[in-house]
Amino acid sequence: MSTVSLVYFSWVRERIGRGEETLELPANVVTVADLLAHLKTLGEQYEAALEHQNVIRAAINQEHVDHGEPIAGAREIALFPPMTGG
Amino acid sequence: MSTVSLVYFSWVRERIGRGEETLELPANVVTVADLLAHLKTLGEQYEAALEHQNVIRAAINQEHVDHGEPIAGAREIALFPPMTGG
Amino acid sequence: MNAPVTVRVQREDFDLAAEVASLSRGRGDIGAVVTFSGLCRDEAGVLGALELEHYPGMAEAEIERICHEAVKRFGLQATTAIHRYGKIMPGENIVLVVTASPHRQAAFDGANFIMDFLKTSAPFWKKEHRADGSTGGWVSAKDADDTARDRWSPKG
Amino acid sequence: MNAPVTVRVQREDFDLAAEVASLSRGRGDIGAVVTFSGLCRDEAGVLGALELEHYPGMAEAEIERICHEAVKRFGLQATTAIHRYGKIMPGENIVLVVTASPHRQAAFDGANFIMDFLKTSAPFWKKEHRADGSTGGWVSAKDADDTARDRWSPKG
Repeated sequence: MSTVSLVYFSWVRERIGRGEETLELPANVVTVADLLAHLKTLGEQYEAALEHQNVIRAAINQEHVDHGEPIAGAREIALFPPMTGG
Repeated sequence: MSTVSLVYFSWVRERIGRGEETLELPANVVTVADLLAHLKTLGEQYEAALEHQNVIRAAINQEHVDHGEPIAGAREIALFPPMTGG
Repeated sequence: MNAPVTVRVQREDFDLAAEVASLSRGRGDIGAVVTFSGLCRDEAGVLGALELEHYPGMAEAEIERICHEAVKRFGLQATTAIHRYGKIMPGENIVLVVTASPHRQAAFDGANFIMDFLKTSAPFWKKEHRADGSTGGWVSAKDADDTARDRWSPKG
Repeated sequence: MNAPVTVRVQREDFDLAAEVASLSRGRGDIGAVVTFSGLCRDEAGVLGALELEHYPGMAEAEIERICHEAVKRFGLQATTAIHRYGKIMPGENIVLVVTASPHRQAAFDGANFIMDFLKTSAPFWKKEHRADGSTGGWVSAKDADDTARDRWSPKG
Protein backbone atom coordinates (compact mmCIF):
# COMPACT_ATOMS: atom_id res chain seq x y z
CA MET A 1 0.00 0.00 0.00
CA SER A 2 1.10 3.53 -0.71
CA THR A 3 -0.48 6.87 0.14
CA VAL A 4 -1.14 9.42 -2.58
CA SER A 5 -2.80 12.85 -2.80
CA LEU A 6 -5.34 13.10 -5.59
CA VAL A 7 -6.75 16.35 -6.96
CA TYR A 8 -9.64 16.69 -9.38
CA PHE A 9 -10.77 19.58 -11.60
CA SER A 10 -13.72 20.71 -13.67
CA TRP A 11 -16.38 18.08 -14.31
CA VAL A 12 -14.16 15.30 -12.94
CA ARG A 13 -14.24 17.16 -9.60
CA GLU A 14 -17.97 17.79 -9.86
CA ARG A 15 -18.85 14.17 -10.65
CA ILE A 16 -16.60 12.68 -8.00
CA GLY A 17 -18.03 15.23 -5.60
CA ARG A 18 -14.76 16.48 -4.09
CA GLY A 19 -11.72 18.44 -5.16
CA GLU A 20 -9.08 16.42 -3.35
CA GLU A 21 -8.54 13.36 -1.25
CA THR A 22 -5.79 11.14 0.09
CA LEU A 23 -6.03 7.45 -0.78
CA GLU A 24 -4.19 4.28 0.07
CA LEU A 25 -3.45 2.41 -3.15
CA PRO A 26 -2.98 -1.36 -3.45
CA ALA A 27 0.45 -2.49 -4.68
CA ASN A 28 -0.96 -3.63 -8.04
CA VAL A 29 -1.76 -0.01 -8.98
CA VAL A 30 1.39 0.79 -10.96
CA THR A 31 0.42 3.22 -13.73
CA VAL A 32 -2.05 6.06 -14.22
CA ALA A 33 -4.27 3.63 -16.16
CA ASP A 34 -4.23 1.25 -13.17
CA LEU A 35 -5.20 4.15 -10.92
CA LEU A 36 -8.16 5.05 -13.14
CA ALA A 37 -9.32 1.42 -13.14
CA HIS A 38 -8.95 1.25 -9.34
CA LEU A 39 -10.88 4.49 -8.78
CA LYS A 40 -13.77 3.18 -10.87
CA THR A 41 -14.24 0.38 -8.30
CA LEU A 42 -14.79 2.93 -5.52
CA GLY A 43 -18.34 3.89 -6.38
CA GLU A 44 -20.84 5.25 -8.86
CA GLN A 45 -19.57 8.82 -8.73
CA TYR A 46 -16.09 7.65 -9.77
CA GLU A 47 -17.56 5.53 -12.53
CA ALA A 48 -19.49 8.55 -13.86
CA ALA A 49 -16.44 10.83 -13.68
CA LEU A 50 -14.03 8.41 -15.35
CA GLU A 51 -16.45 6.64 -17.72
CA HIS A 52 -14.74 7.95 -20.87
CA GLN A 53 -11.31 7.04 -19.60
CA ASN A 54 -9.46 8.05 -22.77
CA VAL A 55 -10.42 11.72 -22.45
CA ILE A 56 -9.17 11.99 -18.87
CA ARG A 57 -5.88 13.87 -18.57
CA ALA A 58 -3.43 13.23 -15.75
CA ALA A 59 -0.59 15.15 -14.14
CA ILE A 60 1.94 13.82 -11.65
CA ASN A 61 3.59 16.39 -9.41
CA GLN A 62 2.09 19.11 -11.66
CA GLU A 63 3.45 17.81 -14.96
CA HIS A 64 1.35 16.24 -17.72
CA VAL A 65 1.78 12.46 -18.08
CA ASP A 66 0.33 9.72 -20.28
CA HIS A 67 -1.84 6.95 -18.86
CA GLY A 68 1.08 4.54 -19.13
CA GLU A 69 3.21 6.59 -16.72
CA PRO A 70 4.22 4.80 -13.47
CA ILE A 71 2.91 6.59 -10.38
CA ALA A 72 5.63 5.40 -8.02
CA GLY A 73 6.94 8.31 -5.96
CA ALA A 74 4.10 10.64 -6.92
CA ARG A 75 3.31 13.23 -4.24
CA GLU A 76 0.27 14.56 -6.06
CA ILE A 77 -1.73 13.11 -8.94
CA ALA A 78 -4.27 15.29 -10.74
CA LEU A 79 -7.12 14.09 -12.95
CA PHE A 80 -9.06 16.43 -15.19
CA PRO A 81 -10.78 16.83 -18.58
CA PRO A 82 -9.07 18.39 -21.62
CA MET A 83 -8.16 21.98 -20.87
CA THR A 84 -10.13 24.96 -22.16
CA GLY A 85 -8.20 28.01 -20.99
CA GLY A 86 -6.86 30.88 -23.04
CA MET B 1 2.90 69.75 -73.99
CA SER B 2 1.21 68.95 -70.72
CA THR B 3 1.82 70.28 -67.21
CA VAL B 4 2.42 67.91 -64.33
CA SER B 5 3.29 68.22 -60.65
CA LEU B 6 6.21 66.06 -59.60
CA VAL B 7 7.10 65.17 -56.01
CA TYR B 8 10.27 63.43 -54.85
CA PHE B 9 11.13 61.64 -51.62
CA SER B 10 14.12 60.31 -49.70
CA TRP B 11 17.39 60.15 -51.66
CA VAL B 12 15.60 60.87 -54.96
CA ARG B 13 14.60 64.22 -53.44
CA GLU B 14 18.08 64.82 -52.00
CA ARG B 15 19.88 64.05 -55.27
CA ILE B 16 17.53 66.12 -57.44
CA GLY B 17 17.83 68.89 -54.87
CA ARG B 18 14.16 69.70 -54.47
CA GLY B 19 11.00 68.08 -53.10
CA GLU B 20 8.56 69.18 -55.79
CA GLU B 21 8.33 70.99 -59.07
CA THR B 22 5.93 71.58 -61.94
CA LEU B 23 7.16 70.62 -65.40
CA GLU B 24 5.94 70.91 -68.97
CA LEU B 25 6.29 67.53 -70.63
CA PRO B 26 6.76 66.97 -74.40
CA ALA B 27 4.01 64.99 -76.13
CA ASN B 28 6.26 61.95 -76.61
CA VAL B 29 6.40 61.36 -72.83
CA VAL B 30 3.63 58.79 -72.52
CA THR B 31 4.56 56.42 -69.70
CA VAL B 32 6.38 56.61 -66.39
CA ALA B 33 9.43 55.08 -68.12
CA ASP B 34 9.30 57.88 -70.71
CA LEU B 35 9.14 60.42 -67.88
CA LEU B 36 12.22 58.95 -66.18
CA ALA B 37 14.14 59.03 -69.48
CA HIS B 38 13.05 62.63 -70.06
CA LEU B 39 14.07 63.75 -66.56
CA LYS B 40 17.54 62.29 -67.04
CA THR B 41 18.09 64.77 -69.90
CA LEU B 42 17.49 67.70 -67.55
CA GLY B 43 20.83 67.68 -65.77
CA GLU B 44 23.43 65.85 -63.73
CA GLN B 45 21.39 65.86 -60.54
CA TYR B 46 18.52 64.04 -62.30
CA GLU B 47 20.96 61.57 -63.82
CA ALA B 48 22.38 60.85 -60.35
CA ALA B 49 18.95 60.49 -58.79
CA LEU B 50 17.52 58.21 -61.48
CA GLU B 51 20.69 56.32 -62.49
CA HIS B 52 19.41 52.95 -61.28
CA GLN B 53 16.09 53.40 -62.98
CA ASN B 54 14.74 49.95 -62.13
CA VAL B 55 14.76 50.63 -58.37
CA ILE B 56 12.79 53.87 -58.69
CA ARG B 57 9.17 53.55 -57.59
CA ALA B 58 6.41 55.73 -58.94
CA ALA B 59 2.95 56.77 -57.81
CA ILE B 60 0.32 58.58 -59.86
CA ASN B 61 -2.29 60.53 -57.91
CA GLN B 62 -0.99 58.78 -54.75
CA GLU B 63 -1.34 55.21 -56.00
CA HIS B 64 1.56 52.89 -56.83
CA VAL B 65 2.06 52.29 -60.57
CA ASP B 66 4.50 50.34 -62.76
CA HIS B 67 6.92 52.07 -65.13
CA GLY B 68 4.72 51.07 -68.06
CA GLU B 69 1.75 53.06 -66.72
CA PRO B 70 0.53 55.93 -68.98
CA ILE B 71 0.75 59.29 -67.23
CA ALA B 72 -2.04 60.96 -69.18
CA GLY B 73 -4.35 62.82 -66.82
CA ALA B 74 -1.98 62.60 -63.87
CA ARG B 75 -2.35 65.48 -61.41
CA GLU B 76 0.62 64.43 -59.32
CA ILE B 77 3.43 62.00 -60.04
CA ALA B 78 5.74 60.89 -57.21
CA LEU B 79 9.16 59.29 -57.60
CA PHE B 80 10.95 57.64 -54.70
CA PRO B 81 13.18 54.72 -53.66
CA PRO B 82 11.83 51.45 -52.23
CA MET B 83 9.99 52.14 -48.98
CA THR B 84 11.48 51.44 -45.56
CA GLY B 85 8.73 52.27 -43.08
CA GLY B 86 7.21 50.09 -40.40
CA MET C 1 18.97 32.65 -23.11
CA ASN C 2 18.53 35.02 -20.23
CA ALA C 3 15.33 36.63 -21.51
CA PRO C 4 12.97 37.61 -18.71
CA VAL C 5 9.86 35.45 -18.49
CA THR C 6 7.03 36.83 -16.35
CA VAL C 7 4.03 34.62 -15.60
CA ARG C 8 1.08 35.42 -13.37
CA VAL C 9 -2.19 33.66 -12.66
CA GLN C 10 -4.55 36.08 -10.96
CA ARG C 11 -8.17 36.91 -10.32
CA GLU C 12 -7.88 40.63 -11.07
CA ASP C 13 -7.67 42.26 -14.50
CA PHE C 14 -4.33 43.25 -16.03
CA ASP C 15 -3.08 46.55 -17.48
CA LEU C 16 -1.90 46.01 -21.05
CA ALA C 17 0.14 49.21 -21.25
CA ALA C 18 1.83 48.61 -17.89
CA GLU C 19 2.85 45.09 -18.88
CA VAL C 20 4.30 46.24 -22.21
CA ALA C 21 6.11 49.12 -20.51
CA SER C 22 7.60 46.92 -17.80
CA LEU C 23 8.88 44.45 -20.38
CA SER C 24 10.49 47.03 -22.67
CA ARG C 25 11.48 49.84 -20.28
CA GLY C 26 15.07 51.00 -20.54
CA ARG C 27 15.92 48.66 -23.41
CA GLY C 28 17.14 49.88 -26.80
CA ASP C 29 17.49 46.44 -28.37
CA ILE C 30 13.81 45.60 -28.84
CA GLY C 31 12.41 46.17 -32.33
CA ALA C 32 9.02 44.49 -32.08
CA VAL C 33 6.45 43.93 -29.35
CA VAL C 34 3.37 41.79 -30.00
CA THR C 35 0.51 41.49 -27.54
CA PHE C 36 -2.38 39.06 -27.58
CA SER C 37 -5.43 39.72 -25.42
CA GLY C 38 -8.11 37.07 -25.18
CA LEU C 39 -11.53 38.42 -24.20
CA CYS C 40 -14.77 36.88 -23.00
CA ARG C 41 -17.34 37.06 -25.82
CA ASP C 42 -21.03 37.53 -25.01
CA GLU C 43 -22.11 34.97 -27.63
CA ALA C 44 -24.78 37.31 -29.00
CA GLY C 45 -26.13 38.00 -25.53
CA VAL C 46 -26.55 34.35 -24.51
CA LEU C 47 -23.52 34.27 -22.21
CA GLY C 48 -23.80 35.90 -18.80
CA ALA C 49 -20.32 35.07 -17.51
CA LEU C 50 -17.49 32.57 -17.69
CA GLU C 51 -16.12 30.91 -14.58
CA LEU C 52 -12.49 29.91 -14.91
CA GLU C 53 -11.17 27.10 -12.75
CA HIS C 54 -7.44 26.43 -12.61
CA TYR C 55 -4.92 24.11 -11.00
CA PRO C 56 -2.92 26.40 -8.70
CA GLY C 57 0.80 25.85 -8.98
CA MET C 58 0.66 23.75 -12.12
CA ALA C 59 -1.03 26.55 -14.09
CA GLU C 60 1.91 28.89 -13.43
CA ALA C 61 4.48 26.12 -13.96
CA GLU C 62 2.98 24.99 -17.25
CA ILE C 63 2.73 28.52 -18.68
CA GLU C 64 6.35 29.13 -17.64
CA ARG C 65 7.43 25.97 -19.47
CA ILE C 66 5.61 27.16 -22.61
CA CYS C 67 7.13 30.66 -22.41
CA HIS C 68 10.66 29.34 -21.93
CA GLU C 69 10.19 27.04 -24.91
CA ALA C 70 9.01 30.03 -27.00
CA VAL C 71 11.99 32.14 -25.89
CA LYS C 72 14.36 29.37 -26.98
CA ARG C 73 12.57 28.55 -30.20
CA PHE C 74 12.03 32.10 -31.51
CA GLY C 75 14.89 33.94 -29.82
CA LEU C 76 12.54 36.20 -27.87
CA GLN C 77 14.06 39.00 -25.80
CA ALA C 78 11.29 38.92 -23.20
CA THR C 79 7.83 37.48 -22.68
CA THR C 80 4.97 38.01 -20.25
CA ALA C 81 1.89 35.83 -19.85
CA ILE C 82 -1.01 36.54 -17.50
CA HIS C 83 -4.06 34.31 -17.13
CA ARG C 84 -7.06 35.24 -15.04
CA TYR C 85 -9.31 32.87 -13.08
CA GLY C 86 -12.65 33.23 -11.33
CA LYS C 87 -15.75 34.90 -12.76
CA ILE C 88 -15.21 36.86 -15.95
CA MET C 89 -17.89 38.96 -17.61
CA PRO C 90 -18.40 39.44 -21.37
CA GLY C 91 -16.02 42.07 -22.73
CA GLU C 92 -13.49 41.43 -19.95
CA ASN C 93 -9.95 40.14 -20.45
CA ILE C 94 -9.11 36.48 -19.88
CA VAL C 95 -5.50 36.16 -20.96
CA LEU C 96 -2.58 38.34 -22.03
CA VAL C 97 0.60 37.32 -23.84
CA VAL C 98 3.36 39.81 -24.65
CA THR C 99 6.48 38.98 -26.67
CA ALA C 100 9.48 41.11 -27.62
CA SER C 101 12.13 40.43 -30.25
CA PRO C 102 14.53 42.35 -32.49
CA HIS C 103 12.44 41.66 -35.63
CA ARG C 104 8.71 41.34 -36.12
CA GLN C 105 8.17 37.74 -37.24
CA ALA C 106 9.69 36.18 -34.11
CA ALA C 107 7.43 38.30 -31.89
CA PHE C 108 4.35 37.28 -33.91
CA ASP C 109 5.32 33.60 -33.98
CA GLY C 110 6.27 33.55 -30.30
CA ALA C 111 2.92 34.96 -29.15
CA ASN C 112 1.03 32.67 -31.52
CA PHE C 113 2.96 29.61 -30.27
CA ILE C 114 2.43 30.51 -26.61
CA MET C 115 -1.33 30.91 -27.15
CA ASP C 116 -1.65 27.59 -29.01
CA PHE C 117 0.11 25.67 -26.23
CA LEU C 118 -1.54 27.63 -23.44
CA LYS C 119 -4.96 26.67 -24.87
CA THR C 120 -4.17 22.96 -24.95
CA SER C 121 -1.70 22.48 -22.06
CA ALA C 122 -2.30 25.04 -19.33
CA PRO C 123 -4.67 23.61 -16.69
CA PHE C 124 -7.67 25.94 -16.95
CA TRP C 125 -11.30 25.02 -17.50
CA LYS C 126 -14.18 27.28 -18.48
CA LYS C 127 -17.74 26.95 -17.24
CA GLU C 128 -20.49 28.96 -18.86
CA HIS C 129 -23.19 30.83 -16.99
CA ARG C 130 -26.01 31.92 -19.27
CA ALA C 131 -27.48 35.39 -19.22
CA ASP C 132 -30.86 33.85 -18.28
CA GLY C 133 -29.35 32.49 -15.05
CA SER C 134 -29.02 28.85 -16.10
CA THR C 135 -25.75 26.96 -16.24
CA GLY C 136 -24.38 26.40 -19.71
CA GLY C 137 -22.04 23.69 -18.54
CA TRP C 138 -18.34 23.17 -19.08
CA VAL C 139 -16.85 24.35 -22.36
CA SER C 140 -15.65 21.45 -24.52
CA ALA C 141 -12.10 21.32 -25.81
CA LYS C 142 -11.95 21.92 -29.55
CA ASP C 143 -10.15 19.71 -32.05
CA ALA C 144 -9.17 22.93 -33.85
CA ASP C 145 -7.04 23.87 -30.85
CA ASP C 146 -5.14 20.58 -31.03
CA THR C 147 -4.65 21.13 -34.75
CA ALA C 148 -3.35 24.65 -34.13
CA ARG C 149 -0.87 23.29 -31.57
CA ASP C 150 0.28 20.44 -33.77
CA ARG C 151 1.33 22.75 -36.62
CA TRP C 152 4.37 23.68 -34.50
CA SER C 153 5.62 20.08 -34.49
CA PRO C 154 8.42 19.07 -36.88
CA LYS C 155 6.21 16.48 -38.61
CA GLY C 156 3.38 19.00 -39.08
CA MET D 1 -17.81 44.43 -43.99
CA ASN D 2 -18.49 47.46 -41.85
CA ALA D 3 -15.55 46.98 -39.51
CA PRO D 4 -14.08 50.28 -38.30
CA VAL D 5 -10.68 51.07 -39.79
CA THR D 6 -8.72 53.84 -38.04
CA VAL D 7 -5.52 55.13 -39.66
CA ARG D 8 -3.34 57.98 -38.45
CA VAL D 9 0.03 59.33 -39.57
CA GLN D 10 1.40 61.59 -36.87
CA ARG D 11 4.55 63.06 -35.35
CA GLU D 12 3.61 62.39 -31.72
CA ASP D 13 3.75 59.07 -29.89
CA PHE D 14 0.65 56.89 -29.46
CA ASP D 15 -0.97 55.33 -26.40
CA LEU D 16 -1.25 51.57 -26.85
CA ALA D 17 -3.86 51.05 -24.13
CA ALA D 18 -6.02 53.94 -25.34
CA GLU D 19 -6.01 52.61 -28.91
CA VAL D 20 -6.97 49.10 -27.79
CA ALA D 21 -9.68 50.48 -25.50
CA SER D 22 -11.17 52.69 -28.19
CA LEU D 23 -11.31 49.81 -30.63
CA SER D 24 -12.96 47.33 -28.25
CA ARG D 25 -15.01 49.54 -25.92
CA GLY D 26 -18.63 48.56 -25.52
CA ARG D 27 -18.35 45.46 -27.70
CA GLY D 28 -19.08 41.96 -26.49
CA ASP D 29 -18.35 40.19 -29.77
CA ILE D 30 -14.55 40.52 -29.79
CA GLY D 31 -12.62 37.45 -28.65
CA ALA D 32 -9.06 38.36 -29.61
CA VAL D 33 -7.05 41.57 -29.88
CA VAL D 34 -3.52 41.53 -31.27
CA THR D 35 -1.23 44.54 -31.19
CA PHE D 36 2.07 45.03 -32.95
CA SER D 37 4.39 47.83 -31.87
CA GLY D 38 7.49 48.54 -33.95
CA LEU D 39 10.24 50.29 -31.99
CA CYS D 40 13.44 52.12 -32.93
CA ARG D 41 16.43 49.94 -31.97
CA ASP D 42 19.68 51.55 -30.82
CA GLU D 43 21.81 49.12 -32.87
CA ALA D 44 24.11 48.45 -29.91
CA GLY D 45 24.54 52.16 -29.26
CA VAL D 46 25.54 53.11 -32.82
CA LEU D 47 22.21 54.70 -33.72
CA GLY D 48 21.41 58.16 -32.38
CA ALA D 49 18.01 58.61 -34.02
CA LEU D 50 15.89 57.71 -37.02
CA GLU D 51 14.33 60.37 -39.19
CA LEU D 52 11.16 59.23 -40.89
CA GLU D 53 10.07 60.93 -44.08
CA HIS D 54 6.65 60.21 -45.53
CA TYR D 55 4.42 61.12 -48.45
CA PRO D 56 1.55 63.04 -46.85
CA GLY D 57 -1.82 61.93 -48.12
CA MET D 58 -0.60 58.82 -49.86
CA ALA D 59 0.80 57.39 -46.60
CA GLU D 60 -2.64 57.48 -44.99
CA ALA D 61 -4.38 56.29 -48.19
CA GLU D 62 -2.03 53.35 -48.68
CA ILE D 63 -2.29 52.16 -45.05
CA GLU D 64 -6.08 52.41 -45.30
CA ARG D 65 -6.04 50.25 -48.45
CA ILE D 66 -3.94 47.65 -46.63
CA CYS D 67 -6.20 47.66 -43.55
CA HIS D 68 -9.38 47.30 -45.61
CA GLU D 69 -7.80 44.40 -47.49
CA ALA D 70 -6.92 42.74 -44.15
CA VAL D 71 -10.46 43.27 -42.80
CA LYS D 72 -11.88 41.57 -45.88
CA ARG D 73 -9.35 38.77 -46.05
CA PHE D 74 -9.34 37.77 -42.37
CA GLY D 75 -12.82 38.88 -41.30
CA LEU D 76 -11.47 41.36 -38.78
CA GLN D 77 -13.96 43.17 -36.54
CA ALA D 78 -11.84 46.32 -36.28
CA THR D 79 -8.33 47.51 -37.01
CA THR D 80 -6.22 50.53 -36.13
CA ALA D 81 -2.87 51.51 -37.66
CA ILE D 82 -0.75 54.46 -36.58
CA HIS D 83 2.58 55.39 -38.16
CA ARG D 84 4.83 58.13 -36.81
CA TYR D 85 7.09 60.44 -38.82
CA GLY D 86 9.84 62.89 -37.92
CA LYS D 87 12.72 62.23 -35.55
CA ILE D 88 12.42 59.08 -33.48
CA MET D 89 14.86 58.14 -30.72
CA PRO D 90 16.00 54.60 -29.83
CA GLY D 91 13.44 52.86 -27.64
CA GLU D 92 10.59 54.98 -29.03
CA ASN D 93 7.60 53.70 -30.96
CA ILE D 94 7.49 53.90 -34.76
CA VAL D 95 4.33 52.05 -35.70
CA LEU D 96 1.28 50.45 -34.10
CA VAL D 97 -1.16 47.96 -35.58
CA VAL D 98 -4.17 46.67 -33.66
CA THR D 99 -6.55 43.98 -34.93
CA ALA D 100 -9.69 42.48 -33.39
CA SER D 101 -11.52 39.31 -34.34
CA PRO D 102 -13.78 36.67 -32.79
CA HIS D 103 -10.99 34.04 -32.77
CA ARG D 104 -7.26 34.37 -32.27
CA GLN D 105 -5.72 33.25 -35.56
CA ALA D 106 -7.46 35.90 -37.67
CA ALA D 107 -6.24 38.66 -35.34
CA PHE D 108 -2.65 37.32 -35.52
CA ASP D 109 -2.76 36.89 -39.30
CA GLY D 110 -4.40 40.26 -39.87
CA ALA D 111 -1.76 42.18 -37.90
CA ASN D 112 1.04 40.19 -39.53
CA PHE D 113 -0.39 40.86 -43.01
CA ILE D 114 -0.82 44.58 -42.36
CA MET D 115 2.78 44.89 -41.15
CA ASP D 116 4.18 43.00 -44.15
CA PHE D 117 2.39 45.25 -46.63
CA LEU D 118 2.94 48.42 -44.63
CA LYS D 119 6.69 47.73 -44.73
CA THR D 120 6.79 47.33 -48.49
CA SER D 121 3.96 49.60 -49.73
CA ALA D 122 3.42 52.49 -47.35
CA PRO D 123 5.44 55.53 -48.49
CA PHE D 124 7.85 56.02 -45.57
CA TRP D 125 11.63 56.25 -45.66
CA LYS D 126 14.08 56.00 -42.78
CA LYS D 127 17.29 57.96 -42.50
CA GLU D 128 19.80 57.07 -39.81
CA HIS D 129 21.60 59.56 -37.59
CA ARG D 130 24.51 57.99 -35.76
CA ALA D 131 25.13 58.51 -32.07
CA ASP D 132 28.51 60.09 -32.96
CA GLY D 133 26.70 62.85 -34.88
CA SER D 134 27.42 61.61 -38.41
CA THR D 135 24.74 60.70 -40.90
CA GLY D 136 24.25 56.98 -41.43
CA GLY D 137 22.38 57.51 -44.66
CA TRP D 138 19.08 56.14 -45.88
CA VAL D 139 18.06 52.67 -44.73
CA SER D 140 18.01 50.19 -47.63
CA ALA D 141 14.92 48.15 -48.38
CA LYS D 142 15.37 44.49 -47.52
CA ASP D 143 14.66 41.57 -49.82
CA ALA D 144 13.40 39.74 -46.73
CA ASP D 145 10.53 42.23 -46.51
CA ASP D 146 9.48 41.51 -50.10
CA THR D 147 9.66 37.79 -49.35
CA ALA D 148 7.52 38.26 -46.23
CA ARG D 149 4.92 40.16 -48.27
CA ASP D 150 4.90 37.64 -51.11
CA ARG D 151 3.96 34.73 -48.83
CA TRP D 152 0.43 36.19 -48.73
CA SER D 153 0.02 35.78 -52.51
CA PRO D 154 -1.93 32.79 -53.87
CA LYS D 155 1.11 31.53 -55.78
CA GLY D 156 3.36 31.80 -52.69
